[in-house]
Amino acid sequence: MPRYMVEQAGIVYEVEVRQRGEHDYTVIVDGRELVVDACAVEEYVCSLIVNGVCHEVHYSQNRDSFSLLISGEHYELVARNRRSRAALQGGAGLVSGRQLISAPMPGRVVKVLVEPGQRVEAGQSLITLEAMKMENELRTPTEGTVSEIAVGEGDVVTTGQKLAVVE
Amino acid sequence: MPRYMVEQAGIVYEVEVRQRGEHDYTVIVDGRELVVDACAVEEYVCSLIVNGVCHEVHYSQNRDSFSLLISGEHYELVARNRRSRAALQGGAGLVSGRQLISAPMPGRVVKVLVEPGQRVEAGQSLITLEAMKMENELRTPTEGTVSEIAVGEGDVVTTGQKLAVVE
Amino acid sequence: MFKKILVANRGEITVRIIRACREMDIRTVVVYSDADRCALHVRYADEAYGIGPAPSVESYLVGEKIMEVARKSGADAIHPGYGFLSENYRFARLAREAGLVFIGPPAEAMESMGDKVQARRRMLEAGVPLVPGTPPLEDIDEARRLIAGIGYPVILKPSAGGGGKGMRVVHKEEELASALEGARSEARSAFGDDTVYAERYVTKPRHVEIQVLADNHGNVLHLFERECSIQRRHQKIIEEAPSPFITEETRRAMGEAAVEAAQAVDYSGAGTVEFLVDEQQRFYFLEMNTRLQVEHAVTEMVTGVDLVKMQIHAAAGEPLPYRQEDLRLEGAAIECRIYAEDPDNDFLPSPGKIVALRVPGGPGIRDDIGVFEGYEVPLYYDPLLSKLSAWGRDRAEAIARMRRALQEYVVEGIKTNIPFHQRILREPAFLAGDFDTRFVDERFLPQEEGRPPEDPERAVIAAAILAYWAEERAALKPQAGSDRETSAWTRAGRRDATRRWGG
Amino acid sequence: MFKKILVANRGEITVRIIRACREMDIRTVVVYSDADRCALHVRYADEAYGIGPAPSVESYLVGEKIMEVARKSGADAIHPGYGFLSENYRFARLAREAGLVFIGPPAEAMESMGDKVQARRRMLEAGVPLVPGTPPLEDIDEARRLIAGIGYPVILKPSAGGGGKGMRVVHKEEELASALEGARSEARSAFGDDTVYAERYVTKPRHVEIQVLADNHGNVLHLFERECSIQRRHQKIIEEAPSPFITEETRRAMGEAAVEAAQAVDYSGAGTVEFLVDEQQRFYFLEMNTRLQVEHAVTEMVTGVDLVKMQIHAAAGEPLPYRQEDLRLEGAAIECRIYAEDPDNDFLPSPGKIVALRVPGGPGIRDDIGVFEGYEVPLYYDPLLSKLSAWGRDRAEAIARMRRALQEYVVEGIKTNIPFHQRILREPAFLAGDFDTRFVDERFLPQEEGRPPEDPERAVIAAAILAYWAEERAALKPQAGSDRETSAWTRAGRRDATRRWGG
Repeated sequence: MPRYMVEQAGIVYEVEVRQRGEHDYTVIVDGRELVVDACAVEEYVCSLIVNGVCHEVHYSQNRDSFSLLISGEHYELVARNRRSRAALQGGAGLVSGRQLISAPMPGRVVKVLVEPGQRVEAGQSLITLEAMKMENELRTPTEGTVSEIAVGEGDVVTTGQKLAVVE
Repeated sequence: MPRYMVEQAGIVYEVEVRQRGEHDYTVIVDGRELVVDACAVEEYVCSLIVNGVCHEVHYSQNRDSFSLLISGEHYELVARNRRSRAALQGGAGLVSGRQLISAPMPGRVVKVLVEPGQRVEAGQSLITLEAMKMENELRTPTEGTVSEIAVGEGDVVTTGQKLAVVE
Repeated sequence: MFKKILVANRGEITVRIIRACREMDIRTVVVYSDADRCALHVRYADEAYGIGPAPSVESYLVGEKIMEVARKSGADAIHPGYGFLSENYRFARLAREAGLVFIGPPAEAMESMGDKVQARRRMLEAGVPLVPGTPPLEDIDEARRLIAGIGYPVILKPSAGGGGKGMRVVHKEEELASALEGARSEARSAFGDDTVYAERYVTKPRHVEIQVLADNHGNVLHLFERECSIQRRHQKIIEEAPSPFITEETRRAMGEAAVEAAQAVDYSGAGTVEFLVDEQQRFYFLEMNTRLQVEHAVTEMVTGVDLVKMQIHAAAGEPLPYRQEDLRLEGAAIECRIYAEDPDNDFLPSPGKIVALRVPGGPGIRDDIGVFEGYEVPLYYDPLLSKLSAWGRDRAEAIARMRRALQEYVVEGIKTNIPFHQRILREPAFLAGDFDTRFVDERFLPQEEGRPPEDPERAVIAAAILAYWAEERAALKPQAGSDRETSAWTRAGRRDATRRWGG
Repeated sequence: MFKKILVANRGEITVRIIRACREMDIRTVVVYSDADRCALHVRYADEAYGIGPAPSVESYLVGEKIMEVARKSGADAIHPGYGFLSENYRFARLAREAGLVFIGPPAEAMESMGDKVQARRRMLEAGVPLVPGTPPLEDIDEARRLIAGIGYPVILKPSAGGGGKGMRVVHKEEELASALEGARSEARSAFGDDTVYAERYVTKPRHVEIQVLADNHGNVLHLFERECSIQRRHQKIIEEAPSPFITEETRRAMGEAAVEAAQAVDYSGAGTVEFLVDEQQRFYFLEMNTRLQVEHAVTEMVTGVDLVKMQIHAAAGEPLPYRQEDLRLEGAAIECRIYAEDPDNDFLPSPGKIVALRVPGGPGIRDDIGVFEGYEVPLYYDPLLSKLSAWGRDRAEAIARMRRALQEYVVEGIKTNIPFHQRILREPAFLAGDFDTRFVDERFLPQEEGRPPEDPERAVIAAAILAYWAEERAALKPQAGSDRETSAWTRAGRRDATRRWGG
């Protein structure tokens, strides 16, 4: 029986999933048994019927991490098979003292406001990124020294691309 | 330069396609040169700009045969590279004396009205097929003898599936 | 007000009713057959329960299964939609006996109007006009006298008959004697009975219907008419409000007659009284539909009244919030029924998977759809995919909007009758309002046959380009020749991405 | 009437204008940048021409390139939409000098209203109310006297200043002396100039604007107001008509003031006069937008007037087809702007590919979209994807419809502000009409922060099921682990197909 540790907003739930039929499941959440009918109706959309109640779930998935949108509510969860729950408890955490500043969205680098080797304060702007007529200042969450600037002015970057490192 | 023989409603056009850029083409239809910008915007939809005039083309394709819908007009065409135009001129034609009756749509066989070996007249109903609350009688276009009935009552069939043969 | 309504239906009408409930903060329960687990109505509902196999006779038509879901879910009312059990008075009774509110008229009204003979009798008593007819005609002299009271033209019909056999249209008295003789002899040989009667022959008949709304307190309103004469094989395909044909005087008289019809059977909720209207604007009762109508949206658009909400309010025992004088006809509305059928191939049904879908929008457009992209249209049910409606300040604007909305509508993977609607909406006789119920079958379709498509050159260019892409694709990936997924689109998309990010 | 109109814009507003033209049987020409070849406006137009690189300054903002397309295509008029060149009077002049009709007001009216100082002067002359103010205050006695003429509260502002520095709100006369002293000293140290003046302080300001419509024959109408106080960082996000706040008397007075404003600059076409309204229903001119407004749809829904068609008719020299008394406010309408931005992450823009799209429909819903499924939202332009509008017989019904339409709206692949709209539309203060322009930033967003999402259990179940599917998939096809195309959906679809055809 597949068992999952599901974390949402700091709370960990133990969930067992038993497939009964094509769409039919029994799902046990922290010991409570639910009748679930789950059906993948579109790419990135699944329809759940939990004890008769319908939920349309919009999701994106990145390995164990799920980003869900249900009736306008946004949820971020991590779901792992029990076998790998040690990893969940270990946590990802931040490598203290080293901050990777990456692009939160695709855009164009309008300005690079600091230089490698420069000392920066927490909250100081490092780079101005423009997308869709808006300029967005990207800041360092911690103080430190800029150890790397990975982009130049005018560069077009994609989501998640490394922009700078502060140590 | 790719040249095509395109047939539409019995008329054959000679068409040359020269790609100039990513979306840019020169298309020569029976000697007349046109500036064409062609862009595949969605699956089964392409956007053409011919000498500045926009056309949204909805298409389905089966080898050399194209079924197009443009501004509510329906077109059936065959387009072949000149190398294989002999085949076009040969024509598919009907194997005279042998009629394959196939399903024009998915549905359920409600009634089989004839038996193998039975003599039928042109226009006589062979099979009643039901789909979406409508019963549709499938008829033989020519007279002859039923040489085969490939389905039984209650069968669910898909488009193009063989139902019967009249010889 | 109700807390939870069970909608005993599927498809676009179930979505429509869920929308009304949601706007009223009422929870919805739906039922689904095995073919409908992923259907839109299940996704939109608050609760959903399976009721068995795909064929309706084993699921949507089984009253007991639906009552079981009502009990299980704790619903306090049932909305039947249209079709399925909506005009089944036994089901209405079953629901009421179980302590549920059936959102519809009293079972007695449904029964009266469901039986055509009883309905005619009730209407006659209530003074609602019926097509004038005679008793059986004994001899030519009596026939002359009786028919003079009706007026020519008349149609002679065998009492025992059906299917058009033995019928004769008589345009003037001089033709009567020979027509009567012919009708008699044909009736005798066809049915073994030569009894014949006459009915006024309605030339160029229009199908015009009146929407009525009644509460449980004796109030009955009409919400004007809908013109439904654009039909193919007796199936309505385009409806409008108001009718481009009837006068203000006829409108008022028909409205009053419809209210009388509803009152005669102690009606409650929404209903439709259907009439035939002749060239002289005389109108005759056809039948009353004791349920919501497919084409209710056009009435909603010209009156601003939400008919489904009104049904629910009336069923909950609330008095109607309007008086007749509060209701006004604003502008004009038109509806096109979008069917999964192939207009270029004798309107054969076209179930299958919708691989691309884009619905029109913008000013004055309303779309009531029951499907979505990626949905497989099942072959078990009605082929109605969606109802597209357009409103305009006048009929010309409503039609212009409908025309451009149809042009925007994209349904790929199955055939639809959208091109057919586009052609009707360009037809001069339609635009002039010059049509009757036989227009499509007798005037429009015959003239369409064999019409060559306009502007073949654009199609020739498109086919050549598509053939070129197919060759290019085959040259690039020889192993993926038959794979539709590796389409030119994917390829072009990838190229675009490269170029965009590179530049 | 024009034969061919060039729409010098992109996105949803270009689609909107094409729709109006198509309904009027006018051909449309559009322009597109390299990023927009496959955009919806190009697909909907009759003709399209490329005008260069993606950045607007190299394409949509280059008047000469657009004039070149107008010449080449033989267009006889230009519609500028909104944004880009729509308020550029030099472009309007350029077009007119080339013999084209610019669909907008005279260049002189655009110039007058574009210059804020000139605009205030013209409005003062025309008797349109402005926020009352004083000349520079010499001393405390003069200040007392001048401010008594305005009424408290007032705000003291440094003449040289900006950015909030040196400003002081004064609620009653007793506070004046010390506030004036403080403002002076702060102004002196900030700007080296201690000149200070006073202006009436608008408490709880509402942004309410009046739609006007004028022809070339001196007729000016107003089409009532739009309430636009729901703003985030001075950007409107939700608009309504009518305003739930102003009285019938204020409505009439504002309408008249707006007509006077338009007359003062010899206005023609559609325009909007923006006002601030205070708690006492006093209103003050802010500015006039000499173009179509993003939120024009709500006015169209409550009046039935197609504003884009009216612009075109007026530009063609036709007189307005309505008199003021022909126009009535029917029901209520609300619009939500759907942006590609992430409300759960500080509203960061979210360009990218739309992998799934389903727009809402049904009664009272209008969607004006500029994108389609499979479209890659480019990062070069405004993040406005669509405008969703709802009409109801009253405000409560319009809001209820909007709420259920937002619930139906599906945009996958990029983030949108749809959930944000859903939360605002559940907020009691919004429902009660109790808000001002600072509502979102100062009351709503702070209270939203850190709010835990409701009903986490459903999410936990969903995540477990999705994790289970991912494992199953990986077990079935170990090589396709990272391939999003081989989704559970495809798999489920295949299974369904098998079962359906097998049964």
